[in-house]
Amino acid sequence: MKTVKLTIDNKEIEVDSSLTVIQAAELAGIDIPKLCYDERLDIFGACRMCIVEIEGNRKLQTACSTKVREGMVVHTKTDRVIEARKDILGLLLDNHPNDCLICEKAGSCLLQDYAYEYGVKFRTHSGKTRDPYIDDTNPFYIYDAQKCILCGLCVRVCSRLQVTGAIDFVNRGFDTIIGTPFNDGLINSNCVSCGNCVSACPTGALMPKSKEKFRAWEVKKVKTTCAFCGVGCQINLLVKDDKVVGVEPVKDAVNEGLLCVKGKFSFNFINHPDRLNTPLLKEDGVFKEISWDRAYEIIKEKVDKYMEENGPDSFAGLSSARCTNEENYLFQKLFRAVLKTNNIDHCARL
Amino acid sequence: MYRDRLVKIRDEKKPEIVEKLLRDDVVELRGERVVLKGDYYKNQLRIALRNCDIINPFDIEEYIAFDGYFSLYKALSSLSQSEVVETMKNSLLRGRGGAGFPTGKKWEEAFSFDADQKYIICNADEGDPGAFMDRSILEKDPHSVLEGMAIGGYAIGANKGFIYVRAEYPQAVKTLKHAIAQAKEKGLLGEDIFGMGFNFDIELRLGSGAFVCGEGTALIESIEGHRGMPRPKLQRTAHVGLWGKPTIINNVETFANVPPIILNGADWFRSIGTEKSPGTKVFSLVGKIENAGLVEVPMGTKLRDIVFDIGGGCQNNKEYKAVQTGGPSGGCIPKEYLDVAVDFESLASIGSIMGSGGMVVMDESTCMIDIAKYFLEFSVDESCGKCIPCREGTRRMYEILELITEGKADMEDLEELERLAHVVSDTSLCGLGQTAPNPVITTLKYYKDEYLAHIVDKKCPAKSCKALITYRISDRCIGCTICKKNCPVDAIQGELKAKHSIDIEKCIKCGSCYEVCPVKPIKAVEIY
Amino acid sequence: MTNSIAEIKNNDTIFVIGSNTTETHPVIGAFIKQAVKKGAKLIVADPREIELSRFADVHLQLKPGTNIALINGMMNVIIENKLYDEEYINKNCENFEELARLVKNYPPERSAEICGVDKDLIIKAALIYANSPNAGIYYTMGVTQHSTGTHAVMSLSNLALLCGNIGKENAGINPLRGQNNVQGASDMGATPADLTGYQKIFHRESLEKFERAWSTKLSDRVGATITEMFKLIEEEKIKFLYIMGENPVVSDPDTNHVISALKKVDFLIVQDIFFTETCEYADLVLPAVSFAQKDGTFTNTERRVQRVRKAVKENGLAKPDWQIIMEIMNTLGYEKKYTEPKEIMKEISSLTPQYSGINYEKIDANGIQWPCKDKDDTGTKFLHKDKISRGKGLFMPVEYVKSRETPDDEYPFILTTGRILYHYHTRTMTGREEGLNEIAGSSYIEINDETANRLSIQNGDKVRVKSRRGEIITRAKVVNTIDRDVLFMPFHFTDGQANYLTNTFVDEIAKIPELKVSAVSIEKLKEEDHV
Amino acid sequence: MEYKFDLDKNEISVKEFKAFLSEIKKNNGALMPALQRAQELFNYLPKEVLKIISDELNIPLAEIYGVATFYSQFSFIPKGENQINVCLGTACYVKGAQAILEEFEKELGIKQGETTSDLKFSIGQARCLGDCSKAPVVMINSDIFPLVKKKDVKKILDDYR
Repeated sequence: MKTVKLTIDNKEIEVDSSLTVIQAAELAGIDIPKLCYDERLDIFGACRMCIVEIEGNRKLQTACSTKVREGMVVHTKTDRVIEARKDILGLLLDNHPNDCLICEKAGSCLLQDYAYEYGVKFRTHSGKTRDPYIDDTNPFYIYDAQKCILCGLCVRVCSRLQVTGAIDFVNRGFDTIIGTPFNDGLINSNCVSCGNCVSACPTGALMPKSKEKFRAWEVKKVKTTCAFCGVGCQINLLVKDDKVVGVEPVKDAVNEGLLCVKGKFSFNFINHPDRLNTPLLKEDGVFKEISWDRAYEIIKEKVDKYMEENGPDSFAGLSSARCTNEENYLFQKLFRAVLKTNNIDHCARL
Repeated sequence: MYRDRLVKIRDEKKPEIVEKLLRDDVVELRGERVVLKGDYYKNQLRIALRNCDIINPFDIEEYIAFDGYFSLYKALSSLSQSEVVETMKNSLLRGRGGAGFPTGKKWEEAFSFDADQKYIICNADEGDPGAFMDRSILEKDPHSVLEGMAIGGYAIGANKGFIYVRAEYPQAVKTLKHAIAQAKEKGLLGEDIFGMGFNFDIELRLGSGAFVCGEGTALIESIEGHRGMPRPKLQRTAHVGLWGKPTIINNVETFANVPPIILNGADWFRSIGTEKSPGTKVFSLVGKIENAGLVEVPMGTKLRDIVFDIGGGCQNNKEYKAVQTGGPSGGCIPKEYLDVAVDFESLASIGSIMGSGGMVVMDESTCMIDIAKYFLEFSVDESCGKCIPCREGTRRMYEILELITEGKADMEDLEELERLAHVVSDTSLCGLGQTAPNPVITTLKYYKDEYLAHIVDKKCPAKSCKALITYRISDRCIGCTICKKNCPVDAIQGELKAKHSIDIEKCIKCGSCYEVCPVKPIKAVEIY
Repeated sequence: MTNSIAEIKNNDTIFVIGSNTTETHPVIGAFIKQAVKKGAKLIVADPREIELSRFADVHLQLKPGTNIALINGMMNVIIENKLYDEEYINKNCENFEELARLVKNYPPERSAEICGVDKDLIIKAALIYANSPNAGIYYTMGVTQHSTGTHAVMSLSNLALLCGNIGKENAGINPLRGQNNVQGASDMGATPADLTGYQKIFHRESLEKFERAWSTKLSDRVGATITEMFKLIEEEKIKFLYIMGENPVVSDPDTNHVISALKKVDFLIVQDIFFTETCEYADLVLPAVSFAQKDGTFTNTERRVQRVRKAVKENGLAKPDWQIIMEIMNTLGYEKKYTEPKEIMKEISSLTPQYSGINYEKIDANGIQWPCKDKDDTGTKFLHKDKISRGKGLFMPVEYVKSRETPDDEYPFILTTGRILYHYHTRTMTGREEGLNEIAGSSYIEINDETANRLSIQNGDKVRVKSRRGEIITRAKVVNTIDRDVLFMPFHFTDGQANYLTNTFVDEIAKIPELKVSAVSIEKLKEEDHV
Repeated sequence: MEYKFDLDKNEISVKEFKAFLSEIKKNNGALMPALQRAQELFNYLPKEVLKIISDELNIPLAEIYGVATFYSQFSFIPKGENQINVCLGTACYVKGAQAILEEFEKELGIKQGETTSDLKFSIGQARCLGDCSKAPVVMINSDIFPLVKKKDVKKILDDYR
């Protein structure tokens, strides 16, 4: 590995020569703003927010598409750079609805964050804004072209990472939107509703159709393991008022920031009203609610009875591939150590 | 043996052709050179256009008659790959597509980069409004491009070339198809060219109406079958280009210059033009010019010589106002700079660019804001929409220009326009975006007073912006009623043989009255 | 998996057999597609044209139940053309001659005949696999849910060894585990013959280790598997059945048989998060909490032990499964108490060699892939790195044997079952997500368009499907992605439940039921049948 | 408005097109030539044809649609045999061109920018044809109709029907 030394914002660092300035800056702990960059994808270079000044270059350079060089001196926060970023943000706001007050993305919207950081406001103007186009055909999420900044992350995640290719840029220039073939809607495309586009969207353009209203700052995130297949995708459960209201993928994990439709959107069962809330005993063919103590009592009665009448091998247990390791361990321990039988199995075969 | 064949064709064909052309009084001899006859050509030096209108483009033998494919033979038979690259480097030939990057340097990059496959691309996606240099070469001398590409292929080690040509040029497509087939048939393209083990095949790829595909990386995207959106240049195209392989993209005129350079040497080429910009450049001289057409002159020729000596000045003896070079990426050059030398550096120093060679001449009746608006509208329509500054910024600039020409803008708008022009040029992804504001920047620089007239006085000095002019009928009116009859909105009143008047509330400024007014020598209808 | 998920993208060749990966393991499916986009070759062997077929260099659309013939055929081509890794075999393997002798009888012509695929495709697949420096095999239930499932796995293992793909990075033989913690459940000894970490119950030393740790005597008699349990219930030998987090009424083969067993057993406890179809037959139903309401660990298909963390409170009186089991143990007089799952993991790692270096602190950030021997061990990316784990890799030549139930005049079609993207197992959880039901809300059967035409069945028609074990009514989905004599049904749905039709023949070694092959008949529902 | 592409009626062209696709599909970057050929053969890009391209070249339909909408030479609506352009320049507009346009739309049952299902007529608008003194003006193919009144519309169309 060849390394080079360079200076970013007066900080000297030595990095692998294959890196780009944006990667080197990240290693140096310097945050460069970006709207279309994703380390999992090829460099796109559309948002221009990552422009920096590099000594010896007359023009501003984008940090995402510039490789580090020995002796390079980079400035990420000069007046010129900041002015240019403000102008770019201003151009985006000129073509973006002024509805942060009611936008569900507020608080986790990169455009909003940067507008705040750089002090750029909405202004009124008489110019054209993007024609309204909404695709709400998918049961799980909605696309609103007017909130779209055309960073292309959704398109690239769909075609390069999910490798489905359900959406693409449609039209050209100012009229560009993200669309499905013939704009027939996601539900009529080959979209598999994985929602990886939604997870990647920096603005409110692609949003889950949430049943719950919540603000980004109201939720706590709990990292856990998805329970829908053996891949073991890492997810953050978004929790508000003791209720799971959303799921987002973890990037630095086995799933590399991807999920499927179940992992991303099927969380409503957790707080579902049909959940079993109490032990139930069948008496005369009818289930009745009982207490835990009563349930344990009955189990003890039955165990004692069969143990005496039929011996240990009259017990059998089906453990669960959906329960945790600890639970499976205890379940077999219960049968082996307490009930003295090896009649224990689970659904590995199904 | 292969050379003998070429020589035989040349020696048989050339006298025959020349004799006929002389008989038809189309050409004359300038030293050994056969050149087109007439005042228009007198002050031109044609290298890229050397065969245009002289040979029959559908007959490869006529091309050979004028030294065609001798350069390719020379390269393959007596020059190593690096010697070809070296010659091109020494010639200092700069890309004729607009940016002026040294061709030899580009070739060297691709030559010295190891890869199992390399490509040569000829950019024939000439899209600047008013420019048709490449089209003429493709339609009138296609083999000069094919030969240039083959030499390029040999030099860098590519065996496959693509010509990306606009679909709007059906005649060029037809000529090229025919030329490629003929060259293959003659063994001048394809497998084992001249029996020297070099293979080179050329495939045509058509554009489908996207100006941005003239940009190298967008062109590559398009050939690959994608939306023509430019790529950020993390790596050079000469290293990582078409399908990730080293790729050279040169435009038509550049390739047409290659065979003469190989044949006559770098020194010969450097003896023409200026030190930093050797050789000639082809321009398409159009607009309000007396003699419109293609002009090829040595680099460094004064703009005045092109516009006045060759072009014959403005039509109808109107006063010269500006020449716009470089299309939507270029700028307007005012009268003060008519003595500027036309080469890459000099044009850049006054805010314009060489561009691919479009030269649109404007006279006193052209409104410069309207021209800036026209080019901006073009850029808005043709922006690929990928990067924010170009997609959003050009649209906002266009809207301000619209306000100005409608007399609705104020000084703040003008400031905003200037600011936007700099954002777009500073931060856009590709060359097209970066240069899109040039028409605005140069007109702001040289014609600020016209902007102020529109904004402050609400007047269009060129009397071209409809919203800012009014029609009036002067005392010269003879009361013929023709204007009254032709007014589509009944805005003209007046009895027969009495002076008419226009109700400016009703007038829609269609100009019908002005057109039909029979009063001579000065029309009774006036524009203010 | 011998290897890791992250390695998929670096495979030169990916051989997917009996796995509709993009639907059953969507994220791994995406990685496979990414690999193909990056230039990897893809071989797909599946009776249906699945999404991956479109990305494949070769799609072997074989008859259900003929995997072994296919693999033997591929190995025949590889051996005949001397494309095997001789050096690797000499160094690492035994019994090559036996294998060579057996597969000699499987020239591609014969395999092609048995599998119903073009012989050139078998040859092409074999050449691609053998000529790749790094080739990984990925399979799921399409390989295992056959009466010859274990043999098919051996066969795949033979193929991998033959080309030196075991113990190598970016290659290997990789079963993709279906359920979120099926790897962990097996690791934890929730099987009749194994204690944790596959320590055998009949292995004296192991058993004694557990007896010491648990301070009690243990039985060394191998227990009953699920299918055997149902039989023992009918024989009135098993009286007490405790089902935790399982829904056999929907998931297990031959539903009628399952129901009759559940009805018959004296005392049935079902512990779940919803009142499932199985709960109907329970005597006692215990409410458990979902994965989002408890702490613990899951072990994924690449052997990575990862944390499950509590995000929301328990609902009602529901409790985490571990707590319920512990309280039952305590009720039954076993005193040991745990205050949190972390303590249970401590006990697990003290008894399980593969888990001995694992603790909650260490797996907090990114989990750890077992084996993880001690506190300094950072886990194992791919298995058998230095040597095949049992010493030398043993070739285990296996013959192709027909499936137990084959089509006949009465039941002329092969029914194969599987999963779809939009549902998980028996829909206990996903069936309660409106959006999923909107996209895929009910049962259907895939039928070839020509066959459908012949039987006057149109897309969307109600059809009756019968087998020797039962019959159901479902809707026809007419497709051109399946062979003429094969039908496919997802097993998730209870309206037209596929498992009423499936059979209980099992693989004699692993006891896996032959869910992928049942003989059935299909007919369009007549007007008068509509109620 | 949907244009039902009749696969049967276009059988020969479709066959020719498929043959073309199988010839070029081994080449890198076959999509643009495929779209260009389709536009040539069918005069527009029918959905059905894009699906054929998607299947044959194994490119997602969305990507094909994205590419096709990028280049201005591709059209998704068949152009009618007769192109009607109603001038909406200022003079014509003032003289009631909008009503004339609406009359054409009503008469043909299509909107501006569309084509009749029999592919006979397309309606478009023009931005000043330079005949202001004869406003409102309508151009059909290259024929100019000056001073058009609403009641003339049917008669004008009849000559092209």
